[in-house]
Formats: sequence, C-alpha cells, structure tokens
Amino acid sequence: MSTSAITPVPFGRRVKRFMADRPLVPLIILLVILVVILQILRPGIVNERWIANTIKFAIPLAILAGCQTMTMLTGGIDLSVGTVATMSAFIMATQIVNQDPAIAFLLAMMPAVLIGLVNGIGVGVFRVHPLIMTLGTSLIGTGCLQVYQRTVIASGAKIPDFLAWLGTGVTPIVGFAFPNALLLFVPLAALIVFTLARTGFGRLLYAVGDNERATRLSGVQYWQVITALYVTSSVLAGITGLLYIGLIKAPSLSLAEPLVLPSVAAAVIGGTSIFGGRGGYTGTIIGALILTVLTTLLTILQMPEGARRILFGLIVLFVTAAYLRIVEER
Amino acid sequence: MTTSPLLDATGVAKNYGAVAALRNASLSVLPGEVHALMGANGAGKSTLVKILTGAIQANAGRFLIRGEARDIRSPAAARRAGLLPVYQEPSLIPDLDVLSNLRLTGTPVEPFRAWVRELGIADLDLRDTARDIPLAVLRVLDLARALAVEPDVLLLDEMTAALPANLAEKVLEVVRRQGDAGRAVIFISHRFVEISALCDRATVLRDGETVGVVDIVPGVEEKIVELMLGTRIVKTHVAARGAAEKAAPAPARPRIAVKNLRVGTKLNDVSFDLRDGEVAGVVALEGQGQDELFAALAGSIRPSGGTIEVDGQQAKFAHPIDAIRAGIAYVPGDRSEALAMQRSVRENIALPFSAALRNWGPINMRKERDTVLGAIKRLQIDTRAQGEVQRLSGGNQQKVTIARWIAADARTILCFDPTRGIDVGTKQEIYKLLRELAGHGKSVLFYTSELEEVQRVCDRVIVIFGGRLVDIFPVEEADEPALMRAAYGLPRGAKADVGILAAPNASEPGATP
Amino acid sequence: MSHFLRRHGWVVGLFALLIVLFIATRIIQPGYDSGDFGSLARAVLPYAFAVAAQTVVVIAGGIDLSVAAMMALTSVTAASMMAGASEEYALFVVPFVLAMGFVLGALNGLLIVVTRVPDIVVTLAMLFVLQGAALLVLDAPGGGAAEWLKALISGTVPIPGLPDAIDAWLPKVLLVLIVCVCVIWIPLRRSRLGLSIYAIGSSELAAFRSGVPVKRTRIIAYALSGLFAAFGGLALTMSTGIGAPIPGPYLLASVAAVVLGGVALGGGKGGLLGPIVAVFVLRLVRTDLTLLAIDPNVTAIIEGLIMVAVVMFGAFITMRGRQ
Amino acid sequence: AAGKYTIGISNTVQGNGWREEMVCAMKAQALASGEVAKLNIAHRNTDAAGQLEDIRNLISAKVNAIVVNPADPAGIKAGLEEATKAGIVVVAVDQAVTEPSAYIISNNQEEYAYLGAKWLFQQMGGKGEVFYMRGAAGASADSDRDKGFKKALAEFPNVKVAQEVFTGWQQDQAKQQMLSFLATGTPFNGVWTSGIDNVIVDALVESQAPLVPVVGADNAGFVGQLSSVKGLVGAAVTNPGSIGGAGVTLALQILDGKKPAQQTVLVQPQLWENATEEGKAKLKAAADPSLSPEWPVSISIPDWTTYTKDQIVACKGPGE
Ligand SMILES: Nc1ncnc2c1ncn2[C@@H]1O[C@H](COP(=O)(O)OP(=O)(O)OP(=O)(O)O)[C@@H](O)[C@H]1O
Ligand SMILES: Nc1ncnc2c1ncn2[C@@H]1O[C@H](COP(=O)(O)OP(=O)(O)OP(=O)(O)O)[C@@H](O)[C@H]1O
Ligand SMILES: [Mg+2]
Ligand SMILES: [Mg+2]
Repeated sequence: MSTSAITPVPFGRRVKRFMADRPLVPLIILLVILVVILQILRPGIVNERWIANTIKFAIPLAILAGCQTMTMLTGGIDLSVGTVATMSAFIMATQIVNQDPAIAFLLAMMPAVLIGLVNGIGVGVFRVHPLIMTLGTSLIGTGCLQVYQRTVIASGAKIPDFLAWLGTGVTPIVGFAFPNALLLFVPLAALIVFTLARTGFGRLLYAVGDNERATRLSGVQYWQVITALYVTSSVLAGITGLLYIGLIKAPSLSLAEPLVLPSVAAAVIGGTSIFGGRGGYTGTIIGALILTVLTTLLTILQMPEGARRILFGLIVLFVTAAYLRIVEER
Repeated sequence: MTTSPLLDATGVAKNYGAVAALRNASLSVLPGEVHALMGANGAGKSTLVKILTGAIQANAGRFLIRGEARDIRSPAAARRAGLLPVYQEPSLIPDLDVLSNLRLTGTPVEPFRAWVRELGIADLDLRDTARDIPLAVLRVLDLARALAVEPDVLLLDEMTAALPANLAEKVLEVVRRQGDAGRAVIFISHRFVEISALCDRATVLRDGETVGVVDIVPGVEEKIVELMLGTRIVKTHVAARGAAEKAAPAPARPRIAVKNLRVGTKLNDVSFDLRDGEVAGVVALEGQGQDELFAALAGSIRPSGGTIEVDGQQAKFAHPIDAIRAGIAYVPGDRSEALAMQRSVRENIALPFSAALRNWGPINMRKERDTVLGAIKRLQIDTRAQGEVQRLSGGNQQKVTIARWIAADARTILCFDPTRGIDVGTKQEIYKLLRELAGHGKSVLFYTSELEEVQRVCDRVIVIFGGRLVDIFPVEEADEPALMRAAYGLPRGAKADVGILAAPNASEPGATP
Repeated sequence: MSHFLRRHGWVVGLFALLIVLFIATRIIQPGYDSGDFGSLARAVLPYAFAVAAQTVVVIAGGIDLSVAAMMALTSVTAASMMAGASEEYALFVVPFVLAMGFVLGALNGLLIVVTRVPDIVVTLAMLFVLQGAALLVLDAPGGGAAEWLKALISGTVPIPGLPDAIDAWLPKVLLVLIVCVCVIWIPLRRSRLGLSIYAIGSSELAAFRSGVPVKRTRIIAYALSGLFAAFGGLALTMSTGIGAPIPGPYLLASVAAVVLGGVALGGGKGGLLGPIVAVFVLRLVRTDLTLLAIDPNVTAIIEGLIMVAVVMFGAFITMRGRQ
Repeated sequence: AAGKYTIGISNTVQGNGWREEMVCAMKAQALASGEVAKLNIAHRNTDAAGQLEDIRNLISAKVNAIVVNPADPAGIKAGLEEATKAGIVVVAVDQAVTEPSAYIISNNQEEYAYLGAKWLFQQMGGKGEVFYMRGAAGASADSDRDKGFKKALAEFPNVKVAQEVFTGWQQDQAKQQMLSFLATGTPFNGVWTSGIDNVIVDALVESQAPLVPVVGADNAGFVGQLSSVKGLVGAAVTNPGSIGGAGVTLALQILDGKKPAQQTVLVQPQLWENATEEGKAKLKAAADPSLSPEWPVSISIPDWTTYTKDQIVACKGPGE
C-alpha cells in the first residue's frame, strides 16, 4: 500500500491533492480572482476604502454564517438568526432612548436567549426538525416584534454612538484604516475556531452530527448539546444584530432578514456539510467574503436585475460544486 | 473437473484513494458448488462481492459469466446476469413494507413466502414495515428475496454472522440444497464449522490478493488459516484462564446485582449477579430478550420492573450517562451504532471524555493523546486510515468501540456480540483482552452468538430463553451440547437433537456434481 | 382496522381537526356558507400545488427551495404569453408551461445528481436563477389570462340529480385540484417508479442495492415537483389573471404543510393527502382569525405557534409510540 | 357614539415604516370618525393571490366596506368584483385597481417620481450623471415611478443615468450598493432614491464623499437630515402613508351615501427642498424627530383625515 509513494504522481494530481489537503487554498484563490476581476472591470476600485467597506459588510454575514456552520455541523440549520438579529437591533435602538445602556443591552439580548432556548428545547427534546423549529420561532419572533413596535412608536429610536462607532467607524493603524468591527470580530472568530477544534463542546457538535446514537451510548446528553448550541447561535445572532444596526443605522422590522439565505450559502461555500459532521469556521469566513465581493461585482455589472440574480445563483452553485470536486480528491 | 466455471473473475483491483482494498483478486466458481470466500478482516471479501454484484465499480479486472465477458455496471445488471447478493448489511428499504420491497425488486411473492417459511420464520406479515423487523429476521428476508428469483450465483456476505443458532442452521440447510440443485453459492463466513459443513472449495484472500484456492477436506482449516494470516501467529491459547486467577477469593458483594428485572414483554423476572474479576457469558437464541437486558443495564431503555444494584446501591438509569457514571459501559454489536464514522480514531476513542457538561471546555490535548495512544496500542488497532473511522475494516472498527472504554477505564463492560464478523486472529485478541480485563478486577458481561466462545472466555454462563432466566452454571459444565440444550430452554441433562451445529463433523462436505 | 389507523392515523387526525375547525367557523360566523367554502377552496389551490411539489421531493429524501420561484416563473410565462392572445392560444400555453415546469424541475434534479452538491444548496441557487428568469420575462406584475381558464375555477359543479344545496358545496376549483393531483399521483403511487421514489428517500444505499436507478429516480422526482409547481403557477395566473415575478410565500407554507401533513422531512414516509388536508387546515385557521378580527400581528404569532406546537405534538406522539 | 360599520382592511406589505403608518392612519381615522364599530385587519406579507384570500375572508366576515392597498392593480379584480356583488363598498388606496366598481384614492406615484427627478435635474444644472436607486424590481409602484422618472429624464437630454440599481426598498442593501458605487470612483452629480434615503445620506457622510443633491421621500429620518446635515442639498417628496386614513374617510362617506364625483381621487405629492429659504421653512415645520425615521412625516392629509398626531402614533383602532 506504500507503493503509491514511489510511482511519480502527475503534476495536475499533485496540485489537486495539495489543495485537497488544504481546502482553504482554493477558496482564497477564488476570492483573489474575484477581486482581480473587479479591479479589471473598474480600475482603481480596489482601494483602502473599498477593502474597509467590504470587510464591514462581510462581518455581520460571517457571524451569522458562523451560526449556520455550528448548527449545520450537528445536521441542523438556524433560520431564526435573521429575526433574532433584527429583534436585538430594534429593541436596542428603541430602548436606548430612555434606558441605561446596560439595561437596554440586556433587554436586547433577552429575546435572543429566549428564542435560542425554545429552538434548543424543540430540536433537542422534542426532536422537531431544525428547519421547521427555527422557521416557526422566527415567525413568532417577527409577530412579537411587530406588537412591540406598536408600543414604541411614540418614543422613537436612536442608534447608540458606541454601536455606530463599532459598526461604521475605522481606526487608522500604520496608515491603513481598520474597521472597528474587527475589534469584535477577530476575538469572536478565534473563539469559534478554538471551540470547534479544541474543546469538548466542539467535539460533541461534530460527533452528534455524525452519529447521534453513538454519542448517546458514550454518555452524551443530546438535549444539553443542542440546547447549548442553539442558545449560542441565537446569542451570536443577537450580537450581530447590534453590530448591524451600528452599520446600517436605520432600525427596521426586517433589518437582518436578507442575510439569512446568504449566511447558509456562505457556510456551504466554505465547505461545511449541510448533513452534519464535516466543516469548519475558517472556510465560512472566506465564504462570507466571497459572497460580499460577488455582490459588489454584480452591482457594478450593468445588467438587468433578473440577469444579475441568475448569475448570482449560478456562481454559488458552480463554486460549491467545484469546491466539492477539489476536496473529494482526498 | 471438466465443467466450465459459472463465474470467473481475474485480476480484480479496487482503490479507495491511497488504500488498495483489492489488488489482484481472482475467483472462479463452478456450477453446483458452494464456494467459500475467506480472509482476515479487511482482506477485501466484501469489496469483491460488491464489485461482482455491481454495487461498486472495479478499477481493473476481467469478468466472465458462463464464459462470456460481462461488464457489471449496476445491481440491476448483475441481477440480469443471474448474480444475486445478500450483503453484510440489510438491504430492504426501511420505510417500505415487505410486500412493496418485493414489488420494487420484481420478486415473485409466492416463492418468497415459501422460502421464508422454509428458513424458519413462520409468522411474517408482509405488510410489516422493514424498519420494525428485527435485524436477524431482516437478514433472512434478504436471503429469501434472493432465493425467490432463483439466481445462478448467490453471494452471501457473512450471512450467518448476526443470526442466532436456530436461524443459522436453517440457512445452512437451504444453502446446501442450492448447491445440490446445480446453482452456485459464494459463501463468506469467519466460522470454520460452517465452512467445513457446507463448502466444497475455498478461495482465500489476503490484503486484497487471492493467495490460494483449496478444496475443503477434513483438516484443511490449518492450511486456510496459514494462507489467511501469512506469517501471523495464531491459536495461542490465550483464553485459558490461569489457575491463580481462578483462586482469587470471591468479593463480599457483587459488582452488579440484577433482581427480577422486567422489560416490557421481552424480558421477565431475570435475576443474576456479576462479580468483579469475572466474565459472565449470556447465551441465548436470537430475540430471547438479551437485547433488552443489555439495553436496560446500559441505561438505553427503562426497565418496567425489578431492580439493578451497583455495588450494593440500587441504581436507576434514565440515560446511558447514568450507567457510565456507575462505571458500566456498553459495546453494541452493530458498530455503526457506536462510531462517528466520519471522525478520526482518536476522536472516537476520546468521545466519552467530553460527554459530561463540566468537560465541555478546552481539551488537554497531550493527556488525551497519551490516553488514546495507550488504548490503541493495547488493542493493536491498525490505524493506517486514521482520518476517518469509516475507512477502517470491520474488525478494527470493532476494536475502536472497545478501546473507547479501555481508555475511559470503565469498571464493567457489557459486550454484545463483539466478535460478530471478525476474523480468527482478531477474535483471539479480543478473547485475550476480555480475560485480561477480568484479571485486572474488571467485570464483563458477554453475549455471543457463537457458543464455542463461551467456553473459551467465560467464567459463568447465564442462559436466557423466552425472556426468562433458564439456568446459570459454571463454564466447566458448559460443553456445546449442554449450552445448546439450555439455549433452547431445555433443562440441563435432557437429551435432544438440536441440528447440525451440535455435531458439525457428522455431516459430509457437499458433493460436487 | 388497527393497521389502517397505525399507518394513516396522522391523516385521520388531520381530517378530524379540519372538521372541528369547520364547526368552529360556523360558530364564529353563523352565516359561513357554501360560497365561503368556495373561496376557501380557491385560496387553497396554489398552496395545494406548491405543497404537492414539495411533498414529492421530500418523500424522495430531498427538499426543493425553488418551489415558489418556479411558480413565479411559470406564472409570468403563462401570463405574458396569454396577454392579448386569443382564447384558443391558451390551449397551447397550458401544456407548454407545464412542460416547462417539468423540464426545469428535471434540471434541478440533474444538477443535484451531476454536481453532487446537496439538494438544499442546488435548489437555493436555482431559487435565485428562476427568480431572475421571472424578472426577465416580466419585470412587473402584468400579463393576462384566458377567460376560460379563469372560469375554470369559479362557480360550482352542477351534478345532475343532486340537489342544488349539495351542488353548491362542490366548487369547480376543488374538482380541478382533485383531478390534476389524482391524474398524476394515483398512477405514480401504484407504479414501480412511485415505489422507487419512496425507496430512495428511505435509504439511498438500500435502494441502489435493490436495483433502483437512484439518479434517474431523483431526477424524475424533481421533474414531478417542477410539474406540480407549474400547476401552481398556472393556478396563480388563473385566480389573479396576471403573473407576478416576485415569488409569493409558498416556499415556507409548503414546507410547513408538508410537515403538518405527516411527511417525514428525512424522506420515505407519508403521502399527498395529508399535506393537502394540512393546507386546508392552515387556510381555514387563517380565515377564522380574520373572522375573529384578531390583530394581524397576533395572527403571525398564532400561525407560528400552531406550526411549532403541532410539530412538537407530532414529535411527542412518535416518541411515546417508540417507547 | 358607538359606530355602526365594520370595515375590512387588506394590506400586503408588513414591517415597512410607510405601510405601518398607513395602517395606523386607518385605525386612527376609524376611531376619530366615531362611525366605525370594528376594524377587521388583514395585514401581512403576501402576494396578489394571498390578498385575494384575505379579501374573500373579509367578505365571509360580512364587513360593510373594504379598504385595500392592492398588491397588484389587476390581480385582485375577481375578489373586488365579488365584494361589490355582496354589497360591500370597496376603496383602493395608494395604488389603482382595474375593477371598475371600486373607488380609488391614491398618491400619484408617477407624479411623485417626476416631481423629485425634475427638481434634482434642475439642481444639477440640467446636466451630469445621476445614480438611480429604484425600489423593488417587479413592484407596480416601482414601475409607475420609473415612468415618472423617465418622463423627467426625457426633458433633460444632458442628464445621464450613471447607474441604475434596485434597492428592494431595503435599507442595508441600499447602503451597501451606495458604498460599492462610491468605491468605484464613478463621477456622479445627484442621487434619486425611491424612498430609501437616510441610509444613503449616511453612506455619503461616512465615506466623506462629496455631498451631491439627494432626492428622497418625506421619511422622518431624511427630513431631519435635510435640516441637520451640513452641506446637504436635497428634497423630500411627500408620499403620505396617511393615505390610508383618507381611504377610510372615503369609504365612510360612500357608506353614508355621499358618493364622490369620480371613481378616482388622486392626492398630489408635494416637494419640500432645502435649497431655498421658503423650502427650509416648510421642512422645519414638517420635521418630526419624535417619529420613527422610517415613518413619513406627513402624518395627516388636510380635508381627509381628522385624527390627532397622538392618535396615529398610538395606533389604536375602535375597540382596542
Ligand atoms: N469506502 C471505503 N473507503 C475506504 N476504504 C475502504 C472502503 N471500503 C473498504 N475499504 C477498505 O478496503 C479494505 C477491504 O475491506 P472489506 O470490507 O472488503 O474487507 P472484508 O474482507 O470484508 O473485512 P471484514 O471481514 O471485516 O468484513 C479494508 O482495508 C477497508 O479499510
Ligand atoms: N481529555 C481527556 N484526555 C484523556 N483522558 C481523559 C480525558 N478526560 C478524562 N480522561 C480520563 O478518563 C478517565 C475518566 O474520565 P472522567 O471524565 O470520568 O474524569 P474527570 O471527571 O474528567 O476527572 P477530573 O474532572 O477530576 O479531571 C480518567 O482516567 C481520566 O484520566
Ligand atoms: Mg466484509
Ligand atoms: Mg469489512
């Protein structure tokens, strides 16, 4: 069986195998190619300001895609993240008007924890399919938010300065404008990557997604893992909401909804299996960057809206398929 | 022999990435013969069967069916060519009832019914959903479904491995008659008794290569084992218990005391003790309640009556975690039930460490590696395919499921048929390991479908029939006929004819036409 | 009998729920009569086709996120072809649009089989593609529909010999639904192809080993889904007389009704009757909430609660059954 | 006085500031009129087929009048016809419907776009490049506005469209599109938005881009910016959500036997700009920082609505 090492391997195969062992490489190459295309179409567009903007918009998407990555590892999905983020953002913006910031923050995170808990119990204890469970809670959440909106019409809304600073601000370091959102994102991403790779909880996510019965026989209590997972996912979504309201600066009742499907797409492009047990967060981050750059690219191409959507769909499909091909080589 | 082969495969090769499952395998089967395909775990037997029946494609190889070159591209094509398999795993569609399963494969119903009856299952409702049917019965249905279309070549991959003795015996009878009727059977089994009772010739595989074709004559076993294992040393008598071990004084109170245990209608009023430092064997025919007994002790299901005492304390298990906390670990017979197949060997072995809420934090990687490596070494797991457990062979997968509990240092291990479908070499290792565990003061409850193993490994035998405890006796009194009689619910001492397995050497090898 | 109940218990329960809801409706609004039932049936039509489309692929072990977009595309295609055209021309448009749905559905399946990308991702990508295509066909709601098509779903079926009072409870639209669904579903259910669809949903490996052409079956399942979605698109055009390029809420509704209808999301289990009854239940709940003049925002909460509660209840029942 | 009528309301866009104000205006007006016993509101996100369902449910509920913001002018014809047959008064607000028996009271969308675009092109000196930020592709209000925009464009041959995008009437998408556009460095002299306006000003300010003239709607946030952001020249075109209240008034008038002369009543938009002192004064009067930034500030329509600001903000109908 060791003979394969002796026979010379053709160069093409070697490249493929190299990429298969480092699945991030092809993703990064794709990202670079997209940026180059952008630069060719609009010379000069790739400048400091553009990079900062792209990062700013990719971060909320990347965090939500992190929620999808973690839930997808267990074979689930969290479609309530859009609603949760919107709720946190809206509650923050309306409560800050006449509340202490700390209390407003706690109030804003409350629905996140609650929805996460309900999702977790529904999926973990009652074994409701995550797709249905999270769709249901997002419907309920949206309804509650609308009822809540009635009660605050009179008092108006305000974006806390701190969130605006975090969402839109940049800090020049050695001549380059770093978006402040990175202050939040870098530690968060590091934490997620570490959790998945080096903690018991991360191990359990992979194992539960792979074979739930086996984990049960090993003493794992499924409902605990799932509940902790969906609460984590919801809390992350809530934090994203706060960041996003700082970026958009306009509270609306559907603020983060448009991010939901792209967040699933980003996780999938990043190589996480929707069936569970396989994937990681680094790929997801690059997936989010790819989608953000792609959106810019399609905006710049002067095409009818219909053609743009067709192109978006085809590219997502093509990228996922190509990536699967490369990684399967292993 | 002048007859031309019914099926002739030569130079078959199959690679899974860097792993060569088959390198240069060949197989030639004559009409009317029952042909054994033998080899250690991972030798490539299942792979060859899958290739011959179109379930996977070979990378190389030449296939002749009745002298004609054929390319078998799909299971449907194999079926048309008269090749029908019964795979190692059941292949009825779980959510369809039996009747629909028959319609799906175009199997005639009446012959199927007749075969099912012949194979010893009297009360099958064709409208039962496959998912609700016990594993052993499913295997028999798979066989009956294959028989019903009267294939030219029947390929049985460890058909008898998951079967209780009564069903296995029926299967063997039927298979032998197939040979007599001029059809061919390719028969995979790790049980020499069956091979010598049934087969005419054997093809032996080692590391994906055919290393010999032998006629089955009395005394050929040694030769086959030699071929199978190459230079590996076998048949060291590990199982014999040392005298010192035996002399150890019995502890004051049992490790586990089961009293009047009842589970639904399947298990009734069962009481026995399990002591530290002993291996207790459970002997039962298929479906006599042993599954429920193990599941209840492992905390997988809740008993409906009776008590389980651990170290003198009454225990209530609501979840496997409770049993694990009490030091009781369960190794299921079905490996796919115990392993996260896409994860690494290391993660699978370390899985119980992360289970408890307080161990969800950062992992001490060095400590984990040392523990895992220790267990791997102790069980001599072949970890060339480290990355994903699903790439290990069946035997090595089984070792991983046991290694997990060695690493976690469980005090009591419940082993449910751990040697199912495992080659002789590995089996020996497992026997040795169980004895060693007992030697270190651990206790083992051991169910096996092979009676011979009971004598080799156990100190005491617990016999269950119809959900009730029949007898408990020391291993010294447990010769095979005695066990067999007890397993059929007959009182000790009574005489009864229990079929060919009781006296395997009495039957002649099937005659070639 | 117990066999029947065990297998169809869920559907029977749903029927019972539907009857309870009808009684509740009569109590809330004593004037609720046959005409109102006709309205209900007309509201059900596009949902029923959407849910049929979803059911076929879910049984085959997949999911189709492009159902609503497919309905939008087929609807605008039909509407833009029929705009200003003669009544007879519609006779050609209808089969054309159905064929289009079938082919595009098959394309969904083909992409899943060829690219080996998970179905949920392929159909998500196709959702964007089909939406885009719909916008290229009509960039704003518009087009038209033949009068005979619109008439097909209004009024009742006069059955000779039956008193008018009973006739009135047989809206034409219900007949259209039953005919369209039965013509496809019943022969399918009885054929080997139908069995194969259940088989690949239940266990792909076992199906393959049983000689089922897995890939071909999957493609056909998606093609049938496309066909039902095209019926749904036509239903939209029939009831509104126009085509709208922005997809309606049929995707979520179809998934919810599939689950309520007792079809396991894992595949291999369930039938078409359950989900269609579930659609009636969900629509009737909506009607009742409107009749009760409940705050619209509370309505959203109640709909979500029903969905979650019923599914949890179902899960609870199965858990109890297993023990 | 306890009212005597039950009025049904059907709306198909939920969670959008403008539509929320419209529904609140309907409730407030129903309450203020004193003639309405009960409102029956079907207010959710759906399409023409869903609205047909809602309308039919309202018919089943035996309401006296239905006030509807149509998802599509032609798509709900069958339902409206059935309603009229059942003796129910039908009033369409905001957009027209093709059903001849229905009354229509609406903002003039074509005029809305024409007015704002014309002012913008004049501000640009009749030449240059405009960034054209439309609404949702496929929505009928969007295509009506497109007509008005194109009409104005035809009058200024030297004005070119630098880029045309669909914001989907979504704040975040619009902001990202603006930022991407700014990053390309394409020169432009004005921005026309279909009502997603305050985030655009934010984007311009944040990226320190030159503040070109911006046209938006009379949303509270944008109106505030027109007075507070230094150097910003812009105009808000009114597109009152309170048209909903006017619809209720019209329905009540018809129920009381006072039919209007025509089937269609158009409410003409106004333009408030901050380029002249006169305009600034108007803006100041209109500005209302207490409102949600997405709500239009023109919360009432003279002659048509009688409720107070507190009533519309409270958003309570009769019996609540
Ligand atoms: N899908 C797969 N991917 C990678 N390797 C595989 C795969 N299937 C089998 N193998 C490898 O091919 C070899 C032969 O496996 P096979 O299952 O044919 O063995 P076997 O002789 O049937 O063993 P056993 O007696 O344990 O059933 C093993 O080394 C196994 O690890
Ligand atoms: N991460 C790990 N890596 C390797 N071995 C481990 C790990 N965690 C536990 N073990 C070993 O598994 C056995 C039982 O583990 P168990 O989880 O019961 O211990 P524990 O409760 O974590 O102990 P403590 O909390 O005191 O460290 C012990 O022998 C322990 O050393
Ligand atoms: Mg095998
Ligand atoms: Mg094997």
